[in-house]
Amino acid sequence: MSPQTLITDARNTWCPGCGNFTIQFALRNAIQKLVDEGVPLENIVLVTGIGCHAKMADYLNINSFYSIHGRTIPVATGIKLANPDLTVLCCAGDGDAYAEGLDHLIFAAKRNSDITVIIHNNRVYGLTTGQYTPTSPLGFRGRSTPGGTVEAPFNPLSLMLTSGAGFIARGTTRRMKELGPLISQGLMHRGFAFIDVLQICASYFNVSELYDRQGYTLSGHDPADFEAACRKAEEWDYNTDSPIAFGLFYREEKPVFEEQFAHRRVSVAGREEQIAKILDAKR
Amino acid sequence: MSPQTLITDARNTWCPGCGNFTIQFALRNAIQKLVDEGVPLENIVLVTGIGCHAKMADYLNINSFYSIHGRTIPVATGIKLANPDLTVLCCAGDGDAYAEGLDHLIFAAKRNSDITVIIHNNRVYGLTTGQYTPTSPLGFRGRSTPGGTVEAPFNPLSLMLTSGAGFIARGTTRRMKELGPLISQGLMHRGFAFIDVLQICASYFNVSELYDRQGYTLSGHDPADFEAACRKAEEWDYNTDSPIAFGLFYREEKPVFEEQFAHRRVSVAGREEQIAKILDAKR
Amino acid sequence: MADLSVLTGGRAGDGINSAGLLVSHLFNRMGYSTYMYFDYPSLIKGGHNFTITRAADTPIGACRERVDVVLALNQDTIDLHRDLMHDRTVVIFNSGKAAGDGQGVPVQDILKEEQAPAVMGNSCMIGALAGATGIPFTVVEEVFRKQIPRGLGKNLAVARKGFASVKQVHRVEPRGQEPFPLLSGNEAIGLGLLHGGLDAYVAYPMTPTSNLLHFLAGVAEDYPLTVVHPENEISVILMAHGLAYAGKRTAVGTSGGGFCLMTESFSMAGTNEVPVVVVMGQRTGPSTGLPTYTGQSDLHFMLHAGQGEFPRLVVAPGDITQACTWSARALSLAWSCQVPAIILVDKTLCEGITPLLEGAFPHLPEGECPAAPPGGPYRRYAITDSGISPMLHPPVPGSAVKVNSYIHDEAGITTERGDVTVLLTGKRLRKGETLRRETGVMDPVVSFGRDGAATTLLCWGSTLPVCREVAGRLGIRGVQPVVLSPFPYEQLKAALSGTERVIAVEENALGQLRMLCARHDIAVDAAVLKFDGRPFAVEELERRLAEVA
Amino acid sequence: MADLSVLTGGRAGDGINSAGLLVSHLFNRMGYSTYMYFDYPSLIKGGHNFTITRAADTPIGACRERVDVVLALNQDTIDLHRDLMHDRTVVIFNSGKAAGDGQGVPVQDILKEEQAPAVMGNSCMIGALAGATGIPFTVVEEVFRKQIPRGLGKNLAVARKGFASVKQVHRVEPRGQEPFPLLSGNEAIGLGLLHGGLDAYVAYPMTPTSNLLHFLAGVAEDYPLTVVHPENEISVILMAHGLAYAGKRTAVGTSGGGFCLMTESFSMAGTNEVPVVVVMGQRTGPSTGLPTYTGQSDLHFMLHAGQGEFPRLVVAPGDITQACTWSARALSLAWSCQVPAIILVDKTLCEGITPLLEGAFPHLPEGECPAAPPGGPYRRYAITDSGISPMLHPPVPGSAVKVNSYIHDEAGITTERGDVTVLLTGKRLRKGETLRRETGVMDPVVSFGRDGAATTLLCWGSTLPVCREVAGRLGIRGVQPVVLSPFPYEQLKAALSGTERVIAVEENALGQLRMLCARHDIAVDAAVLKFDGRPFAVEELERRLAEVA
Ligand SMILES: Cc1ncc(C[n+]2csc(CCOP(=O)(O)OP(=O)(O)O)c2C)c(N)n1
Ligand SMILES: Cc1ncc(C[n+]2csc(CCOP(=O)(O)OP(=O)(O)O)c2C)c(N)n1
Ligand code: SF4
Ligand code: SF4
Ligand SMILES: [Mg+2]
Ligand SMILES: [Mg+2]
Repeated sequence: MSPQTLITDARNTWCPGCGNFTIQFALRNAIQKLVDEGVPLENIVLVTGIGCHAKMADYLNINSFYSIHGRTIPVATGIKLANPDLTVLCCAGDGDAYAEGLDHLIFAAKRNSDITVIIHNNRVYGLTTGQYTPTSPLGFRGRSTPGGTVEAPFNPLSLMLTSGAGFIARGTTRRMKELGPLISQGLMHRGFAFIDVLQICASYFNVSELYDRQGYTLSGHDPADFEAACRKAEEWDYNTDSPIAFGLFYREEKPVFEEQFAHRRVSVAGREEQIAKILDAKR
Repeated sequence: MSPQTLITDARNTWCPGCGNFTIQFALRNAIQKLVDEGVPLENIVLVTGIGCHAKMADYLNINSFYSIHGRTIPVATGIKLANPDLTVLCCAGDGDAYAEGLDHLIFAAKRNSDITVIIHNNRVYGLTTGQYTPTSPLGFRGRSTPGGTVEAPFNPLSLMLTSGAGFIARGTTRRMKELGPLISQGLMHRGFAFIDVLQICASYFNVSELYDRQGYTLSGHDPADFEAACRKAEEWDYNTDSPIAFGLFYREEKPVFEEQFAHRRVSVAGREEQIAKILDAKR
Repeated sequence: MADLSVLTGGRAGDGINSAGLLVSHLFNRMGYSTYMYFDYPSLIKGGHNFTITRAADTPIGACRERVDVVLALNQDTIDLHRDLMHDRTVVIFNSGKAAGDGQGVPVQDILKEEQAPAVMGNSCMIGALAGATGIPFTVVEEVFRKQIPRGLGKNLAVARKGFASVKQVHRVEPRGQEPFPLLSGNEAIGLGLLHGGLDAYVAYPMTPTSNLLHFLAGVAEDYPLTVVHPENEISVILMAHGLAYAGKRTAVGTSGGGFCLMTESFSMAGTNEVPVVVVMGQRTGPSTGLPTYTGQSDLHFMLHAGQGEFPRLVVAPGDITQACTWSARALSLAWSCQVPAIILVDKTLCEGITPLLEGAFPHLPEGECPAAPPGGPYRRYAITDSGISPMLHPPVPGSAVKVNSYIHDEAGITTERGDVTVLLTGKRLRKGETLRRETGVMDPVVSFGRDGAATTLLCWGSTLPVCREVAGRLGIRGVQPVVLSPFPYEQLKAALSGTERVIAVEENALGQLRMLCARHDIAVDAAVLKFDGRPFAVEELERRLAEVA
Repeated sequence: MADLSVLTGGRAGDGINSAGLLVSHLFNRMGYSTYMYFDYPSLIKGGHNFTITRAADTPIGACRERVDVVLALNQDTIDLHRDLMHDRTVVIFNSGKAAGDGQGVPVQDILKEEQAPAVMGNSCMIGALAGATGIPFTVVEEVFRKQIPRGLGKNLAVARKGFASVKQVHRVEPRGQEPFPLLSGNEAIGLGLLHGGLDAYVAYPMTPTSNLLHFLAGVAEDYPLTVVHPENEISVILMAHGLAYAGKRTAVGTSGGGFCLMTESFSMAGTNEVPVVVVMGQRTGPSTGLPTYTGQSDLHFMLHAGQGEFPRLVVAPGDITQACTWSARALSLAWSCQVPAIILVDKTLCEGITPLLEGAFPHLPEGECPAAPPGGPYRRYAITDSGISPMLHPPVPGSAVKVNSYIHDEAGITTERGDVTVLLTGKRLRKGETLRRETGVMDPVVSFGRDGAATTLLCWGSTLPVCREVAGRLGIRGVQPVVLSPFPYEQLKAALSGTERVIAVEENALGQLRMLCARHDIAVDAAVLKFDGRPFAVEELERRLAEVA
């Protein structure tokens, strides 16, 4: 299958200059790479929330579950539980995964659910026309906060480190070449993989200049070192003007949630046999 | 008012040996102390979730909002927003605040909402007869996980540190003398105060021995040092058998969420005047 | 007719529920039909708990207003239940913990003699009960051997002394009927779901369905069933969406408050057509209400929960046999019609214990999901006459399986076109009609009592057994719609035809079934409503009916 | 009758909504009644947007099927809307971006001449519209001065050139009527709430009520109003609970999906009696559906959302004047009766723009909350005849204010007693009756059209204006229940008495108002239903009525 057929005929309605195009491109390449390496395309499932980012479900010609706002992750875990052969990934927004449905993100990390979560972190609610999100800088003037927010952002990488995530990376749509391989790595990781993608929103929060000026690619960083990962994650607080690292912050292999369910299935009794056994004990 | 009248006539239905008695005692003393220092008793408001812990609302003869499971914190923020003169505290369960309503906890910390949250962390769902919670140890055999859980707990102190909480402490019902002052400190703190109380559940998770054996009182620790607080919080992961520190882990004063709303109220226009002004602009 | 009620009471935490169940098993082994009601407040230890086990020679499913024997593990049991006693009620009490008229059992002494631990006190009292009611000790032995094999010898020893310590006051004749399996409603639902092909169960604990989670978690210990207890109910139903999308038959369980958190994804199931089944156990509302007491006040909420319009299956079984049957069918119908389904029960049904009758496990038609047309890419939402599209699950080689919460075209791609919206709505309406047809042939309305009687009791859900019994006593009729959505108005009209007077019996304050009937132009002449969290007792319902006669 | 419709179309992101609003203002200043409809898909840039401004000499609130003038900012506007044009429709287009029959305006050239930025292209086109319709340029000046004071000089310069570049084809006569304030439904709701005493507004953005959040956030910039946008809808309604408990009149806003997440706390409001007001904007469902299109398919969900039974206020205003009035009343009633309230609107009403008529701001009775009896501790839930207890907010010196989601006694302490449960249910039922009485005297049912006509249109919510217009044209009657809970069946029966034929007009597939009427034994003879996400146009409704005549 050629990369072209990974794209559906649906009309693309992202704004000109939107970073989502870059994510789409990188993701398509990462999927193509998986397929080239022998993963059947039909074994890949995409779950999306609701927001600009979520249109990915319409645009990629792969299995997809276009869910509701904030609710990609438990669906993805359910899919993986149902069939561990599937490669399951989420495209979620920052409003989606950091506000509406934050708890799911933390629990997926805690469980080490074997899914890959890509956050289209444009630091704004795009589709609802520009309100602040949990990663918008302090003082952000959006349509719900015309006088500026009074809340500082939180740091999603630090949160993920604390929550037990085994793969934590940051990319940006300003560095397309690096993004595809980062997503590939995430998809290959056994266990929960989290990729925060600083995505440009051309219409409501275009900070290309900031990411270009402050961004740099991690090197010499040991992703096996938890403490180093924590310090690296703290370098930029999503608020002030400090260097912003891109790349893999942390990686650790841990027991995978879904696999431990599979292990338990010891009985070979038929369904009705099992029922009869239970009934008999109740007599 | 004597401490005795802080208790209602409601029949107490906690199990014999339950750590909640200790929390009640400590909390009553802390409230009494506030009152002694001049805070009118009627200015104190307690918000509880649903669970054994939540019966505190019935037992303490103070203003209370007996909310639903998992939902203490936004109610408390609402109360504080309505009237910054009130001292607002939450008694929440670990099922309550770490599972059902985790997102609220993180956002209250992020916002620095000026409320005090006491977690009755018995590491089990008490009232629903003993299922695992996010802080139960790996392999916990509860009624929903008879074969043992497959999830390691998360560390609530670390989560709070990452989320921006300005007051983070841990107590235990095994050290009643220390608990009251800890709660007092939390209540006095300007901004969000979080106190994880390792509470004994006599019926479903009695780990008194563990807390007695491994517990120690923090000393020589500088609560102003964020990095030190992080390391101290990581010392015990709520799972394995390592020393468990009690006391104040971290403290920092930051701008308070609710106060920033009060600042904005610049207009003295009457209601109808304001409406007329808006209407006029629309003509 | 033999009809004996035994109240077993003690402190919360003293194992009253288990003791009551053993009492039921005694009568079950003696060949009687039993019903056990469990009354407990929302606390773990220290409050008062009691069970009432009623035994009779016909199937029953409700309590009488008075009990014949009181098995008092503490003083409260004697003091709090005077109103449930009649002149000849026999009180058997632990003389170490209580005092009063009746027969004292020196439980403490017996335990000491046998060097048995305190927890075996209940066994001693059960032995005494057998002695007092003339149940042979061999029956106690059989029951203990099966139900509490651990520590059997000591348990039997203390029971034997309890047995010997009382004088016989009743004479329960053996009926020569094989013992039935005694199940709670929750267990019956669980077995019905398993029979229906359950692959996964996801739930967050909440009374009165927590025990369904516990039961299935136990089953999953040695059977290929995936049971997950995630962080909250939102996660619960979304995991179910994921599991079902990928081909696993999945149910979730909750009560009203938890269901609220599921409504958004329930509506999603209405449009993405992923089959999601919810076991919804009602309790006294609104809000937290009385968590451990019963109610039937969520019917209309269930019929309308979730934004937008979409077909849904709502079934309200009335006893555990129906619970088993209709849980199996609900799962099966959700998959064959690709609709969300609700199995609407309540605390009375979930936690009451009765025998499971023969024929509880229905024959289920093989899923008749239309096949995907060969050639051409797979379209998840292909328009068909029945409204039901071929449902495939990933992986489907060569095809993408796309489901979508937006209005979508046949391939599952988002659209904002008005004409496609109309087409999709039409598809949903036709699916509803298909579901109506399918449930229509499953006896969605049950009739009982005397055919041709002028008065008919109209009930739904767990008031079925008490209505059945009262209808029998009064020689009147009864009708119970088991399926509540799609509303079987034709079958209900037919069942009610010839009746002069229809009296609705409901455990809510508004008469919700009556409201639903009115919408369909089915007249209900009077209603007997109860809403104190406790189920109707037989005589109580009779009296209330007399008031509206 | 003067009646002119102008379609303004262009790319999403090109400011079509603002342009359409300026068009409305032109006609408003000329003394006409206007209605503006805004049609946009769920995307930010690049898709097609359009508005239709209709101007007439009587109040209107719906579109005609055809437009008289097309103001085309791009080629799509000409190509996509052929079906909306009639023989004499005049197309005015930006000749730099589109080509076709009609009058081209050389916008690009004009901008270049005036050295004006591209965003001022719309001003140029609006000038051209004025020129073509015979609206004096002074009116353009007045409107621009008021509505777009920034860059006024340049905007007027390009508008003047646009004005001069076309020939006049219509003649809009000035009517000498003072301009009304032109408001969206969202703004009208916001102002109504402010009039009702709003202290705080909490919301998470969701179409179609996001703009209410934006509007009130703007108001809060220089007025003592607390506006909060928290992490999700669960938090939203719980913050509202906290605010209201502590004495602040609070409203929240959402749409169906967000409301789902609020249902659990909505039920809590039913029992803890904290007044919570929800602005609920419907859109096409189920689930995500068509987020930016309209629908009326959540009525029954609103009537029954939340476990358990409790009185609630549900009002469905039909136009922006009613929206203002009833938003004020809903807030006021929620507080006087201590019930949760829903202001049920939809995309058509929320985002449509019309003049706010006189008398929109109702006189509100002073809160008549019963006083707490002096002496003795305060009891939040004191039992009263009206069912309404004295409501105090902390701090109350000497007393604890205890609210509770469990069944509770008068002091707010949890109880599990059956008799108290019955008492509390009775209190709730009486509160419902009090609410019924209070709404009963507020004209909960509106009649319009020809009195005594044989046929009556029965509508609710935003179909009111189109029904009003069609009833006028056909000489028939119309009836609209504004209050839907407590259902004003007496007033509705009275309003319908003497009618031979009742035809329900609804924008859903099931006929939800009809279902509600059936429950109350009010016959509806036929229904005209529409569910493609687009509101009825005047001629369309006429045609559909003819089909069921
Ligand atoms: C429960 C619910 N609340 C609100 C919305 C409205 N809504 C749709 S998209 C969106 C914000 C999306 O922001 P984000 O997740 O950051 O995605 P982006 O558009 O920026 O890619 C919101 C609030 C919704 N669909 N569902
Ligand atoms: C939405 C919802 N889900 C579930 C429940 C049932 N429930 C009541 S208390 C409780 C667990 C309480 O555990 P925790 O918060 O740890 O409190 P504890 O009893 O241990 O003090 C649960 C699950 C509920 N009341 N509401
Ligand atoms: S609004 Fe922002 S995120 Fe959305 S499509 Fe436009 S540029 Fe992209
Ligand atoms: S169950 Fe545990 S937490 Fe609850 S009252 Fe008993 S001992 Fe305390
Ligand atoms: Mg975003
Ligand atoms: Mg707990």
